[in-house]
Amino acid sequence: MTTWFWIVMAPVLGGLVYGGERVLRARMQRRQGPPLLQPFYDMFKLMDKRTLVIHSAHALLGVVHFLVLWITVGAIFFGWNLLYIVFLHLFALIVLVIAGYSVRSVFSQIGANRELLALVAYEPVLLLVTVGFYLYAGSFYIGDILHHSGYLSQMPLLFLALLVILPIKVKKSPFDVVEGHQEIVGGVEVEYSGFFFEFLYMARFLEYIFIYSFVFLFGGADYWLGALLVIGTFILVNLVDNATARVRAADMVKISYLLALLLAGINIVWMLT
Amino acid sequence: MKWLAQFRKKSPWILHYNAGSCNGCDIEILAALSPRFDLERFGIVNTGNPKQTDIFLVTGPVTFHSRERLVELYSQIPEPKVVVAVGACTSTGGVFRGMYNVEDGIDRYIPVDVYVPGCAASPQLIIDGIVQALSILEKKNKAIEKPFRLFGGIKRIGKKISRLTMAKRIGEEK
Amino acid sequence: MKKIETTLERVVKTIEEFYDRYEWHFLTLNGIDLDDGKIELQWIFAKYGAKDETVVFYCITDYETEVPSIVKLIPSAIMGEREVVDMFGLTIEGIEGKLYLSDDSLKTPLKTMGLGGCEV
Amino acid sequence: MPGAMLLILLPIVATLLLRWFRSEKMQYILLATTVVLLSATALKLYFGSAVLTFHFPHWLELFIVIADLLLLLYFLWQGRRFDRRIITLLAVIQLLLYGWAESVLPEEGGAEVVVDALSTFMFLIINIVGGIIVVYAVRYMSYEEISEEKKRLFIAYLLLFLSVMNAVVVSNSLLLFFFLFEMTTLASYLLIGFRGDETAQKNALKALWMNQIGGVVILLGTLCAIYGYDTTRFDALTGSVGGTLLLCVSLVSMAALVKGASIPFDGWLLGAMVAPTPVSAILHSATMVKIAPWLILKLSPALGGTGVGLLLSTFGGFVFVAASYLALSRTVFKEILGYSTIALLGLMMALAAIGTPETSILTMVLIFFHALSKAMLFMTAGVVEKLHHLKDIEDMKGLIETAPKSARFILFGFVSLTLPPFGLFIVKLFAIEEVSHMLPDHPGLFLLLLSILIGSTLLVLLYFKVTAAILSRPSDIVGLGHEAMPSGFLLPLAILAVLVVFTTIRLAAVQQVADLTLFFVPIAMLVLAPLAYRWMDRFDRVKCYHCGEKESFDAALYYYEPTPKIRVAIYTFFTLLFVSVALTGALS
Amino acid sequence: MFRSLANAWSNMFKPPHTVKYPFVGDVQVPSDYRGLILYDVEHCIFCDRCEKACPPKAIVFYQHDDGHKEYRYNPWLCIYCGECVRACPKADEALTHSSEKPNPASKAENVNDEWFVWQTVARESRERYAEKKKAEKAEKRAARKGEPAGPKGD
Amino acid sequence: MKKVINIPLGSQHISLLEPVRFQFKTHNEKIVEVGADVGFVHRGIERACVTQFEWKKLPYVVARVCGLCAITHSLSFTLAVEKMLEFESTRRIDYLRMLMVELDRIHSHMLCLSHTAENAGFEAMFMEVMAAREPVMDLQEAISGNRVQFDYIAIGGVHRDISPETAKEVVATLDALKPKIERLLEEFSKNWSLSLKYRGVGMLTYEEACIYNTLGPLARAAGLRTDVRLESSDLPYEEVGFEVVLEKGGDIHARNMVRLYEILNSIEMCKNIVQNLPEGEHLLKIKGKPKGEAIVRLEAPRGELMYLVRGSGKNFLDRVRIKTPTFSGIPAMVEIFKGSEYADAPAILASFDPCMSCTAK
Repeated sequence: MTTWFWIVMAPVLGGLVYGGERVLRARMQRRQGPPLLQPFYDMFKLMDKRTLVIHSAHALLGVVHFLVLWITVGAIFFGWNLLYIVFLHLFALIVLVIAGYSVRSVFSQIGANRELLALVAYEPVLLLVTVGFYLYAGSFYIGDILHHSGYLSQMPLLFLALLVILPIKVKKSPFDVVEGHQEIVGGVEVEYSGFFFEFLYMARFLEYIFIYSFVFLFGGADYWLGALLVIGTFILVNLVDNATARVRAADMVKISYLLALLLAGINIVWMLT
Repeated sequence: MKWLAQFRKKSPWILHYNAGSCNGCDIEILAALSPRFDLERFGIVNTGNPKQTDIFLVTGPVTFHSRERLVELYSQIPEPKVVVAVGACTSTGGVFRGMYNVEDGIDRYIPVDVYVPGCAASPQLIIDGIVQALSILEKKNKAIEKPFRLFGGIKRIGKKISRLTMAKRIGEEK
Repeated sequence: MKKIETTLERVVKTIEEFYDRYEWHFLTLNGIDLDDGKIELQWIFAKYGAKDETVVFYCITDYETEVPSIVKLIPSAIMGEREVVDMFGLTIEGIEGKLYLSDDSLKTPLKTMGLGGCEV
Repeated sequence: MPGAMLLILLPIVATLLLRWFRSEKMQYILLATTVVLLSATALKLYFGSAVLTFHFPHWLELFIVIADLLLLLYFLWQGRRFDRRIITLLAVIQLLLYGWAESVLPEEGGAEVVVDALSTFMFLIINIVGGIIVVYAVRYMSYEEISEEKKRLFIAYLLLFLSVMNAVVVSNSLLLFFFLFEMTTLASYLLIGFRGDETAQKNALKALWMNQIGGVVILLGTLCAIYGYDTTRFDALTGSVGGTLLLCVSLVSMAALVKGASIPFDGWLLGAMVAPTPVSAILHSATMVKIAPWLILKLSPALGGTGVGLLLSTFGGFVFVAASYLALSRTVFKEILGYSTIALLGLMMALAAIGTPETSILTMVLIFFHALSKAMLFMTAGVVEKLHHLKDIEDMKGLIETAPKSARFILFGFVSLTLPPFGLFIVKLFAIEEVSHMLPDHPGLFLLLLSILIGSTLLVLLYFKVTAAILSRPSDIVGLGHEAMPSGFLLPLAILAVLVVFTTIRLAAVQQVADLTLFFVPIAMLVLAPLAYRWMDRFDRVKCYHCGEKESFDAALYYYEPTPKIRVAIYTFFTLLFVSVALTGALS
Repeated sequence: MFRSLANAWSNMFKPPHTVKYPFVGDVQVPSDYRGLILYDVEHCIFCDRCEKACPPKAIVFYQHDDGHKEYRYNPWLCIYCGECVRACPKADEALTHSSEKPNPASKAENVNDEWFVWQTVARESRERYAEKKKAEKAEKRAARKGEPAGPKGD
Repeated sequence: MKKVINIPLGSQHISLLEPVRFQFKTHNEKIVEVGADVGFVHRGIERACVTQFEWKKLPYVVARVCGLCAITHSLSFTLAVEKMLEFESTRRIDYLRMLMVELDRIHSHMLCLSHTAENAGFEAMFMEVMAAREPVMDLQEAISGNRVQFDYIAIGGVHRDISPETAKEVVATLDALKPKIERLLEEFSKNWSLSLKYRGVGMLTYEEACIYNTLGPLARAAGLRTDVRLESSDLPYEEVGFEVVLEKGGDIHARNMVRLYEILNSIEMCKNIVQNLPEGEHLLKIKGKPKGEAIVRLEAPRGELMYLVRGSGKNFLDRVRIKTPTFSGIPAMVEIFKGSEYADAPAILASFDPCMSCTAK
């Protein structure tokens, strides 16, 4: 029952994280920043806007994207197979990419393309992290993974690799090419408005939950360590966001492959020997 | 949904368009986003995308070149929307009034809700204007608002409302 | 400021002889309407790094004669030439106007304004 | 045994009968009967699941030897005729090697033909998918501007091809396999060169010499087997131990790499695109290239766990990545499909070469689903080419509006190749699971794991790039257009689509993993989304955002073109890797 | 990058630069901020110099028929250059450049069109008045000369 | 058959402050062709200057050509008129004018830097530079009474004198600004992500700079030694410690460096001006009406600004010709875009610091 409760609350939780991040980022830039509940104000406002649609399929795919992400997060809370969860997440993103491509808008299409590139950049690393968990815990199931501990000492490089790709997932500098506000005005989300944009907006909350739950897993059975890791990572990602510019999409893939994949690979080979 | 209307003023997202101003007001809008004035504390995000916009900040008397774009952007903003004319030349034409390539103020083309004075309008004035715009935003309903000129009409095709031709080209005006 | 008179036929050759891209830069092509249906065209140059060295080649012509273009010599002159075409309705070889004006705005706004207005 | 004989002979009979079936209707009746018979037999054999063996009588062996010699002489003649030294050279080498092999051929009792589970499985693909393609070819060829005679010849070729393929998958003797291998080479040579123009001829010759390399290595492998183990039988060979076994196996599996068009031999399969589309469809899905994974599977008992097996796995994995990457720079729809075939063949071979029962099953599932989806895609490509005259994906922009039916088939094809819960996706998933399961014991598989991870994301990138072009439309104010698709096209496609869905459901039922149900929810959402279209009418339709401009700007697709340097590096790397397969075999 | 990292970290514990305008106080305005132009009718001598000096014509005098003039000023047209104040012979008394902020106008105030209607009205009023004055003058002159008023008929 | 992607940038785009339309034709994201439309801000000021406004009002009108370099516009017009009137300015007037021009340069360069950082996706840097810029805006407000449109220059002097307290404040503020600029120098040259975005991007070589007659920071970043402060004797720049800043790179990074060093130089100059302010009147009476022709060149933040004024002793002038810095830079700009990535386009554009309202007038 509590699991169901948390699944229902997942967007709210993610919204709080997002709101907190906006406040934190503002503070790092010495601004006052928006209130903590700002994401929810935005959500309620978007519900009340007149909605403009390019075509039905485009709009509905955004909704499907959100729902699939929600299922993914739900599967995480239920402690299901991590590999399946990563692929389900891939599915959600592909739905978004198809949506982005399905309109004749240049920015949307470039955004969708960058989304695909980002997918290429982080997906192997994410899967390697999953494999790392498997090698250590002997199971892909989150429930089993959480019974062991000491991941951090066994897979430090995998954790670093996860840190490298984390900004891609939460759309933060230096890897926020997908959003690329100054270049492509938000990319995939550019043609969404009102009611349907809300789903994309909330999907972002779920992405936070998704990627930070990976960080949490590194704590293993020690939940406190996991929570500490999440908070530390959260602050670190925002610090890096405040200290770097956006790199190009090609550079992102290069960095991700040359650095994150290499780190992950070394760690896995090291675990094998 | 009366209850939801109160959130409009807590999260106004802005779109900024320069319809031929001298840059003065534009850099002041930028300054208003900077840490000193920090518009984000009102929940304001500079989306740069008309489809997710609530407040349309326009600067500049409308030059002939930018008329179509102004109306096009306006017609792409979903209702409820508020137009804020920032600066003297946007409100009334200012010093450019009567010059051959400008229209005197943007209210020749689109309905303006708030006129912000000043040349250039300082960030304080812009904030004042936005605060006034917020109270207007809260009261608006969701009926379609039309531009005054270059309005091509709204078609109903089947049950769908088509805004595809809402903004027209100059040549097609008749 | 040095003013040198030239004619339309000679102007390209004069500028070609005069212009050295490492020493001089082209400021702009300027037109001044003289009230009697004539126009004074000025090619304005300035020297890099030298004090107050400005050279103006000018010639007086009417609106109908085609003006030679110096874009081949100085690529950045294209803006000035387009502007003159736009503002005065001159013809310059190989140059299209449409820099600033829309289809329905005032045509050739700077032409014959000394006569109290311009052609619409 | 009569079942297998029927499968081999029926197409030949149908070919002969085709002479008298001049009208289209009659052809349909003949072909439909043949295909139904073939499929029924294949199904019966598949569910019969008894291993049958057959030993050739002497006259048949003699016949094969003569036919083989004639075949090689034909190649020699072709080489002389078109003045291609490499073809002549390879033909001569093969003649010499073949003569040598025949002269030292041991007398042995093993059966030349063995119909085992693998064969019956391959029958299923060859006859059902291949049969559907043959039926489809009738309609397709009616759009070609060639004589009726040639059209029938074309269909006859296809039927013969099926027959040869049916024979290949039951062959148990290396020399018989060599003969049939050369027969498929001949078939591909004739089919690619079918149009007879210059490019067709050039590409046909290219296919010829590349495939002949395969012939050479098979003969080398045969010699090696004869000298090492006194046998030419697959089952005897894979059952033996020690000695030069690995060299022999590695040489034969190199033939698989050639047939599977792995890089650096991708040129011939891509060159096959000049032929009429049914050729591509049949080459890529049901026949020809499927020899590659079949051969590796056949050899897998000997390969599993060895250095050569590991190397082949890694090779396959690398091909998976590299071919996906190379495909990203292509614009012609069929070429993109071709490269994705090469990539997936790489994956199949990689999985097959691991050699555990689990991976063998995965390979078979992969072969099956790939055949269905690829056949569907290629056939749709043919439809689009003939009905709408589009070959380039750039021109296919907005196909969903102009040709909704074809577009839906293409989309469904791509979805079945990438998304859960379809077979290919499940295979990738289980492959990752399986490989990571084996990783602690076989650390060498790490590279394969990495390749699967990267390659599958690259493939996703590829497919959705193409999907992009097809899906994009300005708005839905105007509904989709109507596309008149002849039933000669529609029916085969529909049957394939139904087969995909049916087998997917069956596969999911077999798997019995509760978490897999997760994947049905999203796909259900996608399928059910159109139900909400009516509800969407309440929302305003609006133009796309183009910085306030009124014109619509069309985005073209992205091409991730490797620089010439990288391209050369890739090909050199793979050539070296190819050679090193033999070296590893020799050294271990 | 690391300096920026450290900077961002330390910024978290520093007070923000933000001034909570318009809720709390005002952003500090130097005393000689060029704000609204204030007018005092008491001191005005109606010389019209400010009207002539104003580049965007934001000051207009309406001429009432009874002779007195009415000052009108449009802060939404004004460019706050201060040229009118400099032109004023009784600057700082009749016309002052205050540091007061102008206010945004709403739609109802109709600052654009109404003002220009008003401008034309004012211009016409002054033309009318000038004609009237002229006529009066002529009348007076005629009266002085003992001739009948009005334009000459012949 | 590879087709090009048509990407519009403008006239409305989040990375643009002012309307300008670039139409990029790209392969993937590599730009192969650029179309530019710069006429969005054309208001017709040149014509209004000779038909609508008398010459005395013109300093306010030409200031509205551009909000960022308003002071240089009104100053060069004023100088041209003063030349025609044969007006002799005092040193105090010159110094006060230079002070304001240099303060304007500081704030304009800082805006450009912040905008470049923003368009490179570095929001924190944008905020940091904007926060550091605010005190300069306050100084300008204290001196002239407005943050942006100063309307400070009068024909015959300046409208306001500077009070001793304000002078002290200028020194204090600029002293506080200097370490911030030095920190920016370090950050702009050492941050790896900015290097990826800036170094070798948007290249303009010395040769190209000469061919396209580029001016201002753009040319100086390419190693072309040109600065009107050096080339004109209208204002006594050599007295206040002016130095030409030169860089060799020609890329965005070099342009940023030029701007940063120029800010440092301007800070020095402003301090020198305020500390050595000569005594005298700040506004002198002028007589007569402008007659003849005068050309004035002045270094605006973006490069060389030229005014050509011709009058014939009437209330309305005969011709006011405004040649703005960006105007001559546009052909170079279009050329530089070719071959770079679309992802870099906003940053490159911002690094030009284009001023379209100047260009189109």
